[in-house]
Amino acid sequence: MRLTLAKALNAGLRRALEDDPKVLLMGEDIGRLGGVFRVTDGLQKDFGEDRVIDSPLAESGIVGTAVGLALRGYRPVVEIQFDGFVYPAYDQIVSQVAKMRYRSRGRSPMPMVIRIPFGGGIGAVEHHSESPEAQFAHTPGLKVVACSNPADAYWMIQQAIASDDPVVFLEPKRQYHADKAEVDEAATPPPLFSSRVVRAGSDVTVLAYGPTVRTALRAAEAAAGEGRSMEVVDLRTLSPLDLPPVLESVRRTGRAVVVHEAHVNLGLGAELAARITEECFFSLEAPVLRVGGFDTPYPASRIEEHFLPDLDRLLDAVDRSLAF
Amino acid sequence: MRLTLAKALNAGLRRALEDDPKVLLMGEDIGRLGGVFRVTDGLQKDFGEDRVIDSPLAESGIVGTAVGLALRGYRPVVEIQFDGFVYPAYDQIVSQVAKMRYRSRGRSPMPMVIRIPFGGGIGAVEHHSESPEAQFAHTPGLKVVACSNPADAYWMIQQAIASDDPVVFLEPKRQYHADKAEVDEAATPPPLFSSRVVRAGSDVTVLAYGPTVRTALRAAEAAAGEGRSMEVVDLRTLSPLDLPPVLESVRRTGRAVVVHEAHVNLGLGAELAARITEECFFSLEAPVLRVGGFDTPYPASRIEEHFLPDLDRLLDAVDRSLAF
Amino acid sequence: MTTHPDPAARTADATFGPDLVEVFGPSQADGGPDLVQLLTPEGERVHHPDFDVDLTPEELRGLYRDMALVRRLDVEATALQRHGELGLWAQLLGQEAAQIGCGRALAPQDFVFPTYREHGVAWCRDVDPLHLLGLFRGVDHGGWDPAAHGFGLYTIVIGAQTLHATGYAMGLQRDGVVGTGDAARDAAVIAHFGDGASSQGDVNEAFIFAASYNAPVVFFCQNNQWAISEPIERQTRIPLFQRALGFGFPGIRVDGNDVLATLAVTRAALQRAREGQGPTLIEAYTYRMGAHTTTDDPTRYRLSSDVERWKLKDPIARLEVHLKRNGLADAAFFDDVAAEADALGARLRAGCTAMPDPDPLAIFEQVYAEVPDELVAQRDGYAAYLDSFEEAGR
Amino acid sequence: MTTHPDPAARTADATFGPDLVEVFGPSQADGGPDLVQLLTPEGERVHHPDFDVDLTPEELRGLYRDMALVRRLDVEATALQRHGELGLWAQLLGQEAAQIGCGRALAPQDFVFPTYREHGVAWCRDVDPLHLLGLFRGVDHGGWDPAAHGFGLYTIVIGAQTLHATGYAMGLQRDGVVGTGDAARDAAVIAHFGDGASSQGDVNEAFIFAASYNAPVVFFCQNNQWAISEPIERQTRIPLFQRALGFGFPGIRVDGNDVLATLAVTRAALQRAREGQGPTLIEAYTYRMGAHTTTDDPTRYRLSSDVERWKLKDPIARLEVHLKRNGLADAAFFDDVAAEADALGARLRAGCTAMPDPDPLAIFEQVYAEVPDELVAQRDGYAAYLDSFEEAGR
Ligand SMILES: Cc1ncc(C[n+]2csc(CCOP(=O)(O)OP(=O)(O)O)c2C)c(N)n1
Ligand SMILES: Cc1ncc(C[n+]2csc(CCOP(=O)(O)OP(=O)(O)O)c2C)c(N)n1
Ligand SMILES: [Mg+2]
Ligand SMILES: [Mg+2]
Repeated sequence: MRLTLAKALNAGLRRALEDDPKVLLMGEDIGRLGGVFRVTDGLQKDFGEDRVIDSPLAESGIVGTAVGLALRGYRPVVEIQFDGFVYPAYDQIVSQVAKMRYRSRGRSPMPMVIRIPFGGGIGAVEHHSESPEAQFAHTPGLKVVACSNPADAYWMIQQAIASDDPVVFLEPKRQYHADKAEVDEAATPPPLFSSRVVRAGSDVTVLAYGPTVRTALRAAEAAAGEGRSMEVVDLRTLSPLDLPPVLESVRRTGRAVVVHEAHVNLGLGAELAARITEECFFSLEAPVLRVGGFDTPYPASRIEEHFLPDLDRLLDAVDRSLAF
Repeated sequence: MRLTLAKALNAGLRRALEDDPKVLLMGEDIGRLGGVFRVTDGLQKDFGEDRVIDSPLAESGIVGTAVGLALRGYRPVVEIQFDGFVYPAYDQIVSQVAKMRYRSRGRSPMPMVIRIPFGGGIGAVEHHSESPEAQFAHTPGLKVVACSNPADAYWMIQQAIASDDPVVFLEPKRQYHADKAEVDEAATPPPLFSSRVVRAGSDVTVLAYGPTVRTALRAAEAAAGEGRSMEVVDLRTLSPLDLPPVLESVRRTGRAVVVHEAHVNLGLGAELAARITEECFFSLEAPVLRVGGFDTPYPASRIEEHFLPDLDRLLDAVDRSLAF
Repeated sequence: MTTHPDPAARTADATFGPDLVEVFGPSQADGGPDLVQLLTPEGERVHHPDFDVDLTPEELRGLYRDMALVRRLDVEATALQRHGELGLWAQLLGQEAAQIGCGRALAPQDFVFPTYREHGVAWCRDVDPLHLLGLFRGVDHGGWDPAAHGFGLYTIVIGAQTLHATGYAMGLQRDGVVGTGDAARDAAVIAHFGDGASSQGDVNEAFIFAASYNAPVVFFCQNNQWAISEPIERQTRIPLFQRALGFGFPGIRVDGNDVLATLAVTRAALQRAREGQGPTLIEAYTYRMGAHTTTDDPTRYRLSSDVERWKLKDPIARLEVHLKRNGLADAAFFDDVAAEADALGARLRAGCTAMPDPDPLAIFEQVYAEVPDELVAQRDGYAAYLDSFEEAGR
Repeated sequence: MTTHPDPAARTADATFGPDLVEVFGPSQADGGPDLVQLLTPEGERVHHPDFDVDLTPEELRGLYRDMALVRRLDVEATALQRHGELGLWAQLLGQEAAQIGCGRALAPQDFVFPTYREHGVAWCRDVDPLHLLGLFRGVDHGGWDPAAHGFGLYTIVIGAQTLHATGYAMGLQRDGVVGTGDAARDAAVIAHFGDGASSQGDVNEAFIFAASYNAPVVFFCQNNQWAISEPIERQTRIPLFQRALGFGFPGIRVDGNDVLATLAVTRAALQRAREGQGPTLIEAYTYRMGAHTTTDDPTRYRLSSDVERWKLKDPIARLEVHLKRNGLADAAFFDDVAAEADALGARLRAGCTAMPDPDPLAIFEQVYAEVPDELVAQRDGYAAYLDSFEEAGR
């Protein structure tokens, strides 16, 4: 079936609800309305108010009660309406969700998925375009993944729900209703915590995830026209990182550029740069370069395209890397 | 005068309260009790309940009302009782405090200091030994500093209060009541957002801040005995970074090791490694190595010394760097 | 061996008092007996034992004009969004009386902390509506000067501003401008929030801090019955104004579609605050006639018959009837207001479409008071990068 | 030009009702008229119109024994801390009745979410006190199995557990074990928290969620008058149990130094919850006789005369008097309990000092169900590093 990313997530959630009666969805406006992005459209109607739960307007409350439900044996899938609204729940996420297994010596597992539509580029008002992934990836006990296309979305959401670890699940909101892609329900998906080379190349390795995968692929296309061969890796998993395919690629190309929407300072690119340099020190022809959101708050939407790393800024970095 | 770090902070806060009637202290138990670490001892008695404010037990409430007080022209200095309790206030800090100047186009400055006793090694129970600095350093609009000794503590707290930007002020709680040091009230302190070489050396540059400065100095002492010359930089400012002295040092030594208690993954060391590699690519003899808290939750205190980077683990990294 | 009490044992007469839903009524009860009302939906002036206002015909006309103009503002903005000139718009349709009644109760020295929907209050604080449009257009995060207007920036993270309001009110106390008896000096703060927001921790913490310090703040909740798609019952099972009870300060429910009652109640609550008597919670019982925002589709979750029912309580219509029936305004007045609204509409359309995009380098401005070198470098780097395109384009 | 209403104009008769502090009394009023009490400080059995318990002498002796033993546990732990065997200890001294009364009201299928001070409730849930010591010694974050005991891990971040409790209660609803009428099946949850915790957003959100879903959860607040150095007045100006009013569910104040009253009230509230009647807030009015924790110095912020006054209300003494005066227990019983306490003390001392430090590599265990390669590498690296010392040491 050909689906948009939002519809693919919807199908994946539906299948998870069907497969396991312990799976519950929770969040603001996810029931009757089907979520502000319609990702949960129709699910409350089909699975009832006890499994698709419209919550009071309080993110800490949502995540905190989800912790309790998980302790009772449920597998809550929480929707945070927009990235910027995850912070009221931050304490519950980093001090409770992330640590529950550890502190209980494994007796209290915390199988929870926290879905966050993330990233910018939709012309939204403040707090609707954030990229909070680094903060969660820095937190041991959490796993963090980002999908970039409908097929991955369909499988990854199911795999995240099936995971016995808490997973922060990032959805590139800008692509919810963008192009459809084929989703093969009979396929065997790759493991959740794996990265994937989505375009082979030989001159430079570009590491992307979520919304920037598409940017990277387009840049690679453009660069190919000018005789530069970019390999593109869709990281998919941000914590843990799946380094082997990354390192293998960088050892081959000798060059790496990381691209994400999050602020460059202490963004995922920092960790990737540090690790790649550590592991491939003698293979590197250039330092790992980073392209990302500037180290400023997210700006007003009329100039957000300047804030967001685009094809040109990525190619510029690729050029700088090649020129080293 | 010779003061402990806690007493130096107390003296610095006292002077700030004296110098500017708009300075207020807020927090849990900071008044009558003088704070659980006695950093604010005696200040409520001398400056009154209107300026040294015991608050209800709610961190978001404390920071959120401090925002309002700042909007009214006050300069609130907020105490978070322990690092692990800053997260309930996380939303107010990253979405409000950090962004207020930006979103108001400079009309609503946010001169606020958020004091956080941080780091481990005091044999405490859960949530009392965290190192949350990377999360704040990743947030544009905030500045983040860490003091490591009484004299710096005395001056840096006053400078942070005088700053028109919001400053997350990290205090190495393990050293509150450790050795006294001379604090010269007549001295001219270096600028707040500056790093400092605290021990000169030539073989490898060690970057430390807060509690690990002392570890680094001791390691340097030990290494000197074995003929290895370590240069130690006390970063002091974590956001912004003060890179020039760091880069100058690394260009000289060709090697850098970063040491902090925070988890290695996406800790400050990641950013430093990325930046140093970018700026000193051809001077580096080895990749920047990182020594830090492991990528696990903070463990039970009986084994915390294994979690915390100590002299041996630092020296081990120095050896690995030199062996590259 | 000792025996432990049987946990299943139960005392027949154990009672925790009556069911509070029976005592207070359900949250969504239509207004309820506690509703303060001074002007019925039919435009009839009624009296209330505790609250009243005594307004001149001119003042009444002024309130009508305010409401009519902000409704026009809202209609224009909605249209501008439909035409792609705004990224989004949060409509106030139906909430004009709540906002104008509240806004006109303010003294110049008071300070307002709005949500993202208080266009009517902004109006009363002389904030140019073009600034509101600018925000939703995406040219900035709010172009007005909060201090100059006594009106804070719009706050989108639900509830955060209620704490700011409480802190600001604590600042007023420290500045000695509460309870001095000098009407030109004593000041208070209004914190706006919605029915949905009442569930946020921050809002409840604001209640606690305000009560603890007896801060001069009025919590003004526009209960428009919906938090996007979630009805008020999801947030509370008893009327929302009763929430204040448990925090030890008064709560009151006013007909939010009645500009006179809202004015009377807000004025009194503000005065209480200015006099040093502490916080009050006002629940302005109203209805969101439009969608949550222009991206919302309320037909998915509510009945059009509900909307129809509320149309009969329209806040502007009832004042219009009152003015006409009592000969307080003539046709010329209504014509004037209509003309003024047309002029406003034209000004907004022209002003909005003419609004330039910000300079891309504005991204780097006002992040800090003292700008770090690293950020200067980022800015300069980007400026040079942009220049390189211009040069290439030549 | 239109005129706007004069903001300073004020209606003389505006009233927001009586001052709630006058209605409800101040927060710190000594117990107050609403206090449910069944056993006076003098050991006299009194009756209450709504709550009562009918216990056998054996059951009464059981409650005495529980309290005496947990007090001993507390004394031993405090001493062990002084001797450097524990990093910290949070004393329950004075709160024995609140905790035992509550703990003995629980059914096996109920679930408890404690703070860090519920040693008495842990006792009732058969959690080995050595596990509590282990936590404060720093060998782990809680060595018991929450599911096996129906007793969650201690929670230190204030208030967080009240949401977990509410969520767990929502799980009970989904499991169909609420309101079935089967006493062995219907279950409820208790959320513990302190007076200080009542100010946290999470606790208030828990009230909202519990009310909204009518979840079977009892919020059990031990108001011991202090949050470290901050008195109850800083958190609320009216009695804390009234907080529930505004959320639409019942609140009740019980004499937390009276084990019978606490048992009666908690039992009834749990039963309400099990039957599907929703949440209740219990304020157990008590006093923290000791320091906040062993690192605290209460002489800095409170009067010893207050402590002396509360000594007269000691929860154990009053039950002892009652038992003795009514011939419900003989000297042999008290001797037995004393001997049992001595044995407990000895066991705790021996057990605590014998507790080995964990394996350093435990740092890496149970971070994840599925351990990432990177973490395995960190672990292996550290293991090798440790081995290198051993080898060097050989
Ligand atoms: C913390 C947070 N969570 C979620 C949202 C998304 N959101 C925006 S408005 C809204 C509903 C608000 O309802 P209410 O408080 O009743 O105000 P109204 O919009 O009805 O005026 C939600 C959930 C947000 N802005 N902030
Ligand atoms: C979120 C958070 N903030 C601060 C603290 C530090 N702290 C520990 S106990 C305590 C006081 C708690 O008072 P109360 O709720 O009355 O419980 P009690 O200790 O009296 O039993 C504080 C402030 C904490 N543990 N968690
Ligand atoms: Mg609403
Ligand atoms: Mg207490």
